[in-house]
Amino acid sequence: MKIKHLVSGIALSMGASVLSISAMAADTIKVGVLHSLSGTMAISETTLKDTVLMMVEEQNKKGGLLGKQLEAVVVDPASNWPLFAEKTRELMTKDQVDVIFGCWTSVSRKSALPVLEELNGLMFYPVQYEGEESSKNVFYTGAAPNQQAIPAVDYLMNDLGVKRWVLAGTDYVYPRTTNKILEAYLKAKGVAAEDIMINYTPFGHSDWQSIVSDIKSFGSAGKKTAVVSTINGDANVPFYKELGNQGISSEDIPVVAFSVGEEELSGLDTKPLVGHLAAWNYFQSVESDANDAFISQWKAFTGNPDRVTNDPMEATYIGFKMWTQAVEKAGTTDVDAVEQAMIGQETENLTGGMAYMNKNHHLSKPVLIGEIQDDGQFEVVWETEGVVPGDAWSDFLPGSKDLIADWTAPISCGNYNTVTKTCSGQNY
Amino acid sequence: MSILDTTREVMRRDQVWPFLQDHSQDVDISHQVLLYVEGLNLSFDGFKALNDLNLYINDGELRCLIGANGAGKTTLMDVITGKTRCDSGTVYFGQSLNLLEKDEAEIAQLGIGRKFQKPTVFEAHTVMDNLELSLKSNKSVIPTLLATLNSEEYDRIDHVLETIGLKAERMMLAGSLSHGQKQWLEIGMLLMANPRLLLVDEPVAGMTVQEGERTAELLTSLAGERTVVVVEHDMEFVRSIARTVTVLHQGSVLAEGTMDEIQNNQDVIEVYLGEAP
Amino acid sequence: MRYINAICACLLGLLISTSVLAASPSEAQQPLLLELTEVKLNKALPVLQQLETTEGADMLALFKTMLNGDLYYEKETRRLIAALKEQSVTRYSDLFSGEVLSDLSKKQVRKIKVNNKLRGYLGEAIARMQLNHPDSAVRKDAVRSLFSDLGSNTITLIRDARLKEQSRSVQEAMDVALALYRARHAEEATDRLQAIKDLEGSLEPEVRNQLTQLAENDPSRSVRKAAQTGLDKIDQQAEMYGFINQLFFGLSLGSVLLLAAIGLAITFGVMGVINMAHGEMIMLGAYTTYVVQLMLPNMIEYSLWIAVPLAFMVSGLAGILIERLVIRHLHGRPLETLLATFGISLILQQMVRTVFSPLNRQVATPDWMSGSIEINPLLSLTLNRLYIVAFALLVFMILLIVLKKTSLGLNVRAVSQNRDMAKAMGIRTDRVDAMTFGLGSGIAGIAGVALSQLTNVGPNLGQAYIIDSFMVVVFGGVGNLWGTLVAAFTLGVANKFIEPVTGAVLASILVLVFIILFIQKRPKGLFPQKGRAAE
Amino acid sequence: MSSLLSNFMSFSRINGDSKVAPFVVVLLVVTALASSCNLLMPEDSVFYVSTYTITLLGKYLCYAMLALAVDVIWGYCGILSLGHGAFFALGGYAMGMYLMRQIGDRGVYGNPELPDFMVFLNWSELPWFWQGMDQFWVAMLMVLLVPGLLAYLFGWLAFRSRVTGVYLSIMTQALTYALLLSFFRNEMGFGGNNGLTDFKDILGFDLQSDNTRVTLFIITALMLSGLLVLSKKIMQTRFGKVIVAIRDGESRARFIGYRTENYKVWLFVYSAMIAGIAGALYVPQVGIINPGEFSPINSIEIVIWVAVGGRGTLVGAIIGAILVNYAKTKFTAIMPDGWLFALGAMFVLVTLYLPKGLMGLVAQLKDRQLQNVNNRPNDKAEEGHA
Repeated sequence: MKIKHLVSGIALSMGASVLSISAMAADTIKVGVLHSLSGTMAISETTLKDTVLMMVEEQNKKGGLLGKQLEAVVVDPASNWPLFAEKTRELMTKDQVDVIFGCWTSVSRKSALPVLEELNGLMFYPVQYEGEESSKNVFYTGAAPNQQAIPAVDYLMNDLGVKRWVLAGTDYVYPRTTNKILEAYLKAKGVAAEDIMINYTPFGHSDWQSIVSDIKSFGSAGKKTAVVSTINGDANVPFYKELGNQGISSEDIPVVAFSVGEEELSGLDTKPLVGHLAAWNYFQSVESDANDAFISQWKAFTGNPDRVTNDPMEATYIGFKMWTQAVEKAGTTDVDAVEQAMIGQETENLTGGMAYMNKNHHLSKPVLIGEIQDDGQFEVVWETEGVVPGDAWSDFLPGSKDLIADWTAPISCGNYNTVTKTCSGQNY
Repeated sequence: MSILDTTREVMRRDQVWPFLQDHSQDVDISHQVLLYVEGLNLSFDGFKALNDLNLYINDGELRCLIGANGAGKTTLMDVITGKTRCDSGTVYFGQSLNLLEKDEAEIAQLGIGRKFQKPTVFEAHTVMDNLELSLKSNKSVIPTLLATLNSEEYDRIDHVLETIGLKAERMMLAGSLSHGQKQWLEIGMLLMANPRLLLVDEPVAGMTVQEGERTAELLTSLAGERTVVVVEHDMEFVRSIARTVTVLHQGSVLAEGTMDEIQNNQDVIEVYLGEAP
Repeated sequence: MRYINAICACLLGLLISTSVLAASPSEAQQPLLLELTEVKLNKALPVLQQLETTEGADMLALFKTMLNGDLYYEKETRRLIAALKEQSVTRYSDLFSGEVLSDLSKKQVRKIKVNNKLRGYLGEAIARMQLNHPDSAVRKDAVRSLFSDLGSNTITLIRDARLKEQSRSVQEAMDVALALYRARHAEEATDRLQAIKDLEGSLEPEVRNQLTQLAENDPSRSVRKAAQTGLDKIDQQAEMYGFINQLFFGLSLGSVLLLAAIGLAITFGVMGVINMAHGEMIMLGAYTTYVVQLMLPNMIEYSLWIAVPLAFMVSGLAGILIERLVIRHLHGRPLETLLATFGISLILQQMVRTVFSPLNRQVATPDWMSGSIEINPLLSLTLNRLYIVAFALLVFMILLIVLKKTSLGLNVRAVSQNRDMAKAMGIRTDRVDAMTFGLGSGIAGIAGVALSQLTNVGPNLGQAYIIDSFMVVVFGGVGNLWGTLVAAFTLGVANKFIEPVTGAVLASILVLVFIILFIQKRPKGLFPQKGRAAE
Repeated sequence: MSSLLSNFMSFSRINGDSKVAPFVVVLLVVTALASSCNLLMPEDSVFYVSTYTITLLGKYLCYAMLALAVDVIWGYCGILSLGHGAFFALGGYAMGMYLMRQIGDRGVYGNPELPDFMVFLNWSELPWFWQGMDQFWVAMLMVLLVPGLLAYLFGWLAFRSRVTGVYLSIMTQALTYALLLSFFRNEMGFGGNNGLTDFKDILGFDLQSDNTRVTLFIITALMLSGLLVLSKKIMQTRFGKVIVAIRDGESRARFIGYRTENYKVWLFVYSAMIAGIAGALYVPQVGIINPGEFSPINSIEIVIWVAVGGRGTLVGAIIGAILVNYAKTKFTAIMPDGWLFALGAMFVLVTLYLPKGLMGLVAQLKDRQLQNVNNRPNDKAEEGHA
């Protein structure tokens, strides 16, 4: 009977595929790449995949790691969150990779996390995020809120004398959390409640007329006003266009964004954006030898002189460098050894200075504020003195102000409650 | 009235409380009239399909409706069977049952069966199943889910198969029947529900002469214990079966009577036979 | 400050000529100018202030160039250079002599950077210098842009200018400025009262703020009262204009919906074909605009007009192709058509991704479409929205005419009403179908051109609009263009009036739910087709 | 296991030549083999089936169940629902909420009452619709009730006012789209875009242990077989015949006296519940549920699984779901961008050239053979359902 053939056929072929994998030998160090190459997130994530491949290639040119060649294993979770968990498992069990570089959105990370902790994997997460997490198996090389949002607010407050605040964001966890933190922070700084306006919009929101006009009237109350934007990817272009059209220039109401980088700018008409701000740990325009080398290497690798670099790429770069150093220090790719070796690693930022890996698996990095120029690049107008240590648990959220992450003995816990002296919910 | 009396009233043993009575009222035909159609009006944006139409069908008669296209024959049937709602007018089944406030299913369950212009049978089902589905039975969901054919229903099906002469094809898919056979099957489905009133729309369309004759026989045999209303263009066929003929024209009754009366009726000759002798 | 941008925009052309007029650098300013080239960004402000005080209006050209970010200097000679960007090429010319320096390359020059602080200052300074500008409009804007910070020296400037001023409107603006100043600084309560009286009728936000301050914390009761009454007047007006504004937003959203849906109203409404690839037809139109701008970088101003017919053709042809290859084979099987066209939409999206990267593409807005016209300080309508409303209605009318008057329209209606009859009449129905589908898709393409001005041009552009457009068509009643029109505007306005109350997310949800319920009540939409045709 | 098998054997005897019985047997055998190979075989053995494969298979089976749900209403009643993902997701959320509550104070904030996402959006107490979800039976009830009720409401409104065909499809799409938007909202209290994740255990069994996974997988397989058989049975009753009758001639069915809307509503509810169950089994196996599941695209994809397998043949839907998803897994691994092309092409080609899907093909081929042998008693009756 046909069906029987079909089914058994499937069963067999699956069996086969399993075998073929488990037969692989481990004479190379496998580097898993878990970035969406299709679907909505492909826009941002393919860049990071290429970055990792570039780093791997470079490392191999240098003779690999521990005398072995690195081998990148690329999978495509297709911007489908459950697939991130599945593909993580595939990388860990079928391909048996020694480390994973991947994820962009928080939800994808949260989807992959349980699998990582179950199989005790190692992942480097290179994107700025809302914090409130520290896993034994993840290193967060992107910015935590206190490495992006809070310095940005400080800059606006102190240098531009902003008195009134619009916190505009897309309605998902990163903006929600960031805005909660900022709200608490601003209030702590003595900003009155009526001087804070919070607004959330759906993903890919394209009709900004009313919101922008609200912002406009909110901003015409005589006090200097600024917009802190956690608006996500696609919604930005219409937002800035509307700002321009309603005659709001960067001198009147500057907008500081946390998710608009060189890559995003390359996709839009910068005319209405000039003078608006972004806060990152890295800008392509920063002049340093390391950066120039990186940029030229990138352009060479992609074979496209117009390709830009951005902050998550630097985060990937730092993460990769640190991982190689840690592996060399530990002399093995064993996760636990590498995890311990990672802590305290130092490597050069592309923007100069050293990045330092803290006990909470977050980096210490400098924070830069840039003004958007008409060529789609950023002009650094302010930067922190020295580096800012990433804070896994915000001090401005009631839920997490008592929590710290410390992965060194004796605590070695991702969410250690300093009051109750307890450590809850670890998946290992 | 005192409470005591009320309670007594309620408690009377020779009465059933209204909510206990079964509401499947029978058709009250005390005046021999089965179907009252009065002052029916219906217009599709501008075009008047039915224009103050009055029609009375006696119980057990066989009535033919004739009329040019757009005279409103089919529309009338649609209204009676609840397919389309009319703008104004009344349609009563017997003395008491107002059809206008019922939907197709209810009307069908009251015992009004309809056969469409072009045969509509369930092509994906066997002849058998087609008949089974149209059995007169409780048609609500749960009973249908649990329903099984009992012997006497089985006999009934056999009997109908006999009548419509599809005994041999009982296991064939209705879709694979010939056009004529489909017409027959559809009539058969009507019979299964054993209705009081059959509305038959162009039964012999696309039939061979023999088939036509058999249909004629069948319909005439049905008349009597059932009431049959036939819409037909084929004058020969009409002549062969008709006792009373009603001529519709532009949505209202033009003339009514025996075939001969009709043929000698002046305005009929003008508007209908005149056009298509 | 916003007016400044406008000024600069319109003066970009004048730039060179004015700079020619500019006096060649005097001994006094030489060291300052030199310093300007060396000083760090956050130290530049004092230098500029000094320049303004010493040189005054002579610095106009310099400031404007700097504000536009066109101010450079030659690395070795350190002389100041104005850059004139023409789409691709950049020409340099000496800021003062105005001579064109063709031999200079990007390597030899460096930009003098500006940041918001400087832009702000430059704006005011330019405004101060332009109080005596020949063009009255410029003068007015200059005055208004100074409202926000009326320093004593600014006021003296305005006062002097006021004496010479001829134009009525500019005089009013200046009076407001002076009154504002008095209301803020006058010692005598009577003077402040007078000032408040003078301010009456002005809707400037600064006036409102000033009045609020007075109403809250002015020593004299009478002043507080007067301010309060003035304030109330403004608020009343504000309310009214706010309403008008919202209505406009609603209409513009409606027009977008209309554009997106109208093509569908034909393919779905007239032909009964569910074209899930409709959104991608819009996307194709948008990408056509992008390509046009890519091909003709120097004609951004006209690019849209070129794009419209092209987009129509591109999407139209795509539509005809789809009809020929797929849809006609699925005739009378609407659900299958739905699936097939959905497949096509996937393919088209992926195609775009591979041809022009998955990144959004940049489509520039021509100047005549950016900015807004200001009816009064409280009410200003954005130009691009205005144009799009007009455009949508235009397209709608044309379509109506095509369907009512042309032979194609006649055939289309015939086929849509009774296919077999039309066949019998000798109408080549398959050809008509192809044309109809082409028409519908073509119009979707045109919509794409318009949308490229509002939102991202990316592979997901279509997806964002497909469901909305279906909602509009179904809500309006299939096969009824007027229904589509009404539906589009109703939904648009409704959405915009719910939004302030519930927030954007909930608003869109509510609208959806409303439609779902509405369709249960009226399965055939607002304007259903009646009669046998509908069966 | 064996007893079960024999049960189904005996069933197959009752069920005559239906395609269902042999399929169920094959399905259960494969399940049994896979799971025992996972549990009994040592890691390095050639026959070892990795947990990855088990979860993958489990996922496929959930999808298959979903496809079954769609086939029941589309294949047999002609109702094309483009919103079945919604019922799937709702069932999933119900299960997710239970699993969330199971975490208890092992969340990162160690809050015994509130799930983590509520803590950092600093909610004070549990919203009413989360109450009682820590009881397994309540959750399971919700898995059935929530999709069922939604389906009933929607169906009751839609079918009573005779919204049919394309309109209905578009409305269902609007429905799932509206749900998508609302579940994205954090105020809804379902974790917004992140959804529910980081589950620990179910009924006290550690979700990460192989045993639990295999058990879940087996349960899914049994559930699928059960529902498959049940649906087949239902379709053989007179109710089923009425359903098909409605598909082929709704007005006819009305004129015979059937309240077609009621039939449609109840079938819709049944189908929605199957979808809900599928979702509930899906969540613990993939370990996350988030609003993405509501996206209209997903729902349309389900339809194509059914179309590929062959609608109106329950088995076909299941096979279609498994094949397409297997292809997807393989394809995306080889050439990510190619997948959408392939999927799109599949949509077009199947609708154009394979209207009856694979099962249609199989049936045709079988007919050929039978014609040669030229005896075909019951085959036609079978066609009746195809």
